[in-house]
Amino acid sequence: MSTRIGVVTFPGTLDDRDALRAVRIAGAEPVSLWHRDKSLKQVDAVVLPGGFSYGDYLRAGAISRFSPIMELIIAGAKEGLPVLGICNGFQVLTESHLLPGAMLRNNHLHFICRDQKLRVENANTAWTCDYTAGDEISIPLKNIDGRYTADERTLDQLEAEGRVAFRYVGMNPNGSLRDIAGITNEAGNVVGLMPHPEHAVEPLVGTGRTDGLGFFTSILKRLISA
Amino acid sequence: MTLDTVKHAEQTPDTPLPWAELGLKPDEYERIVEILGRRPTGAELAMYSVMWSEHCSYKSSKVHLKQFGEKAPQSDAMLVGIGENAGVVDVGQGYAVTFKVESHNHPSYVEPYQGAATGVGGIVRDILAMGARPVAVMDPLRFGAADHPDTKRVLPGVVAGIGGYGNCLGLPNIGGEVVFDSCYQGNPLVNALCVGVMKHEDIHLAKASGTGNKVILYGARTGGDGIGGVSVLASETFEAAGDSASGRGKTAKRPAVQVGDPFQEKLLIECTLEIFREKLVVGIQDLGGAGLSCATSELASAGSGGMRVELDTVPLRDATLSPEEILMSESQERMCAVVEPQHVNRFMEICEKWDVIATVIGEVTDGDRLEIFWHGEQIVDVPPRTVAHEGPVYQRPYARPEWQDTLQADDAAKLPRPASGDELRAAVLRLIGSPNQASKAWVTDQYDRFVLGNTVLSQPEDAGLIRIDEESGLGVAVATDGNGRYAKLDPYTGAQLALAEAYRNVAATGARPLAVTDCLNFGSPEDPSAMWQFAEACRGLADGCLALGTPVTGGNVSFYNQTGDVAIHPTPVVGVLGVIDDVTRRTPIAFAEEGQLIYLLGETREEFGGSAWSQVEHDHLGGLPPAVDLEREKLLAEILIAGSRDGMIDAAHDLSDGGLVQALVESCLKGGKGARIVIPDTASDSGSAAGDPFVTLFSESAGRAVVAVPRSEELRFTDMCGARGLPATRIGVIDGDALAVQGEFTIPLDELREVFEGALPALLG
Amino acid sequence: MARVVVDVMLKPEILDPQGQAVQRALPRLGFDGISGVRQGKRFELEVEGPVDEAALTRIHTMAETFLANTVIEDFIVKVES
Amino acid sequence: MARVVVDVMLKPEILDPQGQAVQRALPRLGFDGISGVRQGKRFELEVEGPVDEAALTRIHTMAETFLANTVIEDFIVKVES
Ligand SMILES: Nc1ncnc2c1ncn2[C@@H]1O[C@H](COP(=O)(O)OP(=O)(O)O)[C@@H](O)[C@H]1O
Ligand SMILES: [Mg+2]
Repeated sequence: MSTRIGVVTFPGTLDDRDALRAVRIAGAEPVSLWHRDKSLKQVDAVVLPGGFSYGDYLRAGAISRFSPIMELIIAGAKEGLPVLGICNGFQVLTESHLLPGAMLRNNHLHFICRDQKLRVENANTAWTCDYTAGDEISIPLKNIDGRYTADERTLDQLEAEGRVAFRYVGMNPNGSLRDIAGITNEAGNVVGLMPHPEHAVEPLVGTGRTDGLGFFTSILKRLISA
Repeated sequence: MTLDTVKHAEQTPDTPLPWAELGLKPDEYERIVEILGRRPTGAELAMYSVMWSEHCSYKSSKVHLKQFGEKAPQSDAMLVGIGENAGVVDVGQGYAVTFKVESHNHPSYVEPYQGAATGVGGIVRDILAMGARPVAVMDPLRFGAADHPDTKRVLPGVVAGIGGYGNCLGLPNIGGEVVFDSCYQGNPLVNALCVGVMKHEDIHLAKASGTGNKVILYGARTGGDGIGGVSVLASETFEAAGDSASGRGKTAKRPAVQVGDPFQEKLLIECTLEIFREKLVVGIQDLGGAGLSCATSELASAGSGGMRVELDTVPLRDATLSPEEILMSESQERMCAVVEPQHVNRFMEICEKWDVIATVIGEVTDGDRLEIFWHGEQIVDVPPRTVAHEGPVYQRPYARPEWQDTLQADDAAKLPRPASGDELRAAVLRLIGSPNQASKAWVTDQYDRFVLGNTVLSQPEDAGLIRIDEESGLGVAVATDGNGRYAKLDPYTGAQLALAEAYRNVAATGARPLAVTDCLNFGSPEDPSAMWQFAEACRGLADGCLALGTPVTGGNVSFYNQTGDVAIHPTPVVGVLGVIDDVTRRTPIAFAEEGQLIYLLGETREEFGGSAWSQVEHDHLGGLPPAVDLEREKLLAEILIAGSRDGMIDAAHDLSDGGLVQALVESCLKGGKGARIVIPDTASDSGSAAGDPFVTLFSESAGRAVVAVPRSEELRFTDMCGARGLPATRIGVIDGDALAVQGEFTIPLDELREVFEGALPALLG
Repeated sequence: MARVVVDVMLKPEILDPQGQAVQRALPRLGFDGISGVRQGKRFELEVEGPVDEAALTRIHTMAETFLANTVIEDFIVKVES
Repeated sequence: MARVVVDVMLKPEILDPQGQAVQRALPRLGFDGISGVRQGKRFELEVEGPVDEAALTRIHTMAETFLANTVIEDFIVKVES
């Protein structure tokens, strides 16, 4: 049986098609999930893609976090279901408290779209195991609410437990504390990051690099070996 | 307040109406009375006044725009021409592409963020209404002087608005323009372009047919947006009918500012596309300027029957709105569809799925009238064509301004030029560090260019290029260009230069230009000088399109871009769409491979009228713009396309404002590689400028491009150019980490980058 | 040091997509009985020196020309006790 | 109908670039004497029925779980007279 990876569409989600395509290119079976769904359709993992769910009104991710499918995903994640939150998806994960901290307006107050360099700090998570710790990758970044914040104790704890999964390299594009671009939960099944691996899976489009493909091959590898 | 019904109007023929306040001329009002055989009701007056406005009726421009149809080149690609929401072009493999550029200039000056945001929203709905999925946007912009305090208010707001709306919709922004000139100080230009893709069989048109079919309004609730003027109808006049002297103050003045809700628009797009997929609509129209007045009258006018609308069923955001105001409201994010009765339920289900409010507000009738009711009483009874398609047409007087000769006589050739290598070097740095020539990344980094995952080329490339079929690699390229300085010197040539540049930009990516859209930004049509500029620009564009074989498929006119008597430079903005069969063949601008040869294609003449150099170094505008040779443009395009298809060129960059040196700097910086350049000296190869480094580097002769040719392809490439008769001059090689012009100067890439990329951030913070 | 608050709200007739989105979400979250939501901005200003008539006039001008966009927004100035 | 206001402000220890941007701009615009600016959100809720203890408790819960993100924000609930 092929590996089924679900991609959730909330009202206002934008990068769902790209995430589905990335899943397909990596060799898994993409499955569309709708925010009102009351079942996860037997997927083996879930991607919460980027975009502006509910227009990012109130706070990014704040409204979608309460959708029916999130109840299933929150429960699933606690039992080990692999979940990747990209950009808006990361914001949904922090709003759901599946990941600690919060995302604030960029320190320069502008939307920023650029090719961003990151370092993979933790290559043991479900979504990074096809990388090697210390790998530097370049993938698109595009957001206006991308400044990762948490209190000092939480940050220290994240560092101590190796849960900072990605750090910005060269330039911190938004004032994220400790250059944090992405984090993981304790178990390593839930990962969130602001930049967009799904936009970097084909040599021709986007930035012309395929550095993001590893996220999707990682989960495939993890699920197949499990 | 008594409701001004049709019956009431018949009974009270002498009631004075505020037609003048609504912008109607006495003879226009007379015509309305004549059409109706009685005085109009307030609601009818509201509809006529807004639909007969310049913006909706094109009453001053129509006689000139006609040429786009009359002189249209024979083209098999055109599926839908001018007159619909947007033109549609066949791009092969069963795909059709629709694209259009529109202005939102005045609203963006009043409220930059919302004005620009709703400009994007409006053009996206136009594209959607054709049946297409919107796939990309572009934004040609013009602002006042870069260092003027008001520019710091307008520009960041406009850019944030375009980004805020477009990013939230999930449409990649793949290009545009940012131009500064003090002539735009009080009249910034915010033009927005959208591209959409569909299959041929999915094309939809705005018409209401089939007696008994339902008219459904869906999307946002209707509020008091953008109806400033018409509130007079709701307030003084009828309040005080027969007693106009009482002048009793009334309801709060309605906001003339429209506020956009991109989230609502995103839902509207997805919802509408799902409705199209299930083939549930007979006709569809977006609501833009003139709101329901426009949508209902245009749908009815283009269809076969009449239409009956129950206006009180329209969902409102503000319950106090009068029927006149509801008809005029320009609330955003609304669409109007004509649906067969058996499909209404499914239509509603899809709307519910997307949280979109939808309401049946009327139906198609077998008559030929547009009839509108308010709580059962008839307030509108008009022949829809007279509202929508048979508005007034003016032959405005026009005359070549007397200052035109003086301006053209003020030749840029006399301006002092850099004489030494050091002076040239300094001039290059000032040029690329000037606001118009510097990197626009400060702007474009605020736009999402990756979303949808099909962006092959975007800023700072010559044209945006989008893949439309993942399997076959079919793609389309779009570029927009316009140079108000050229057009001021000669509007006929200026319009052709805009066309030629956009055409060239598309070809430079390897795509074959197919069709044109345009946004004509001018001063007051009541000023014969501005009207002359407009007439000349239209004639130039129509002639140019005929010569290039690229029909105009649609566009937009924006008049009254002037403050007092002072108009902006005439600014025709031209968008060209091209097709590429395989996007892997696209040509980027970057010089990426050391050792590749740099060729200059075309001829360089001494042409500095309206040039960037004359502006930056001398703040001068005079003389004639560069000459246009459209046959040469076609030849250049064929070479660029063939070079890309057959793998003979690895980079190409068109030459336009700033000339050769500007293009070289951009290609070097994009690829991160330097270039060693030798100024050509054989006259036959490179035109009259041979041997003169200043002219070679800074002249703005049209019909040129630089390309990077792999050594292995050199012979094949030069043979092709030779056989086709296109001058191709080898001017250097990609090499090192500096731009070096032999015998003149060397500028390290780092220094170029700092100046080129630092300029706008320094100005805008 | 005294604190002056400037509340900036969209004018009532202007569409407030944010407030609307919040309002629509409430019933889904199980909160009923809220018939309208408007979302605006709140600025807290720390003022040096006395908050007298003159200072308030200045803050009013500041709100009018800078903190609020009076094309679409209303504002009020309040001294916090 | 009664109005209840929820003010949401970033916690004091959280960097507020919007407030800072305002503060930095003030001297340039000729406004002196403002030593600190924080920017937050103001929600105006129209409440159906009486605004009693029970209603306020519900609104408090709503603010805590939804209108504010208490990881980064503080809030207060006020009844407008
Ligand atoms: N407002 C804008 N929005 C998006 N892209 C822009 C904008 N302004 C400029 N660009 C992009 O930046 C690049 C350089 O612009 P410009 O120098 O005007 O190009 P050209 O001279 O080739 O027309 C192009 O790719 C153009 O599409
Ligand atoms: Mg170009």
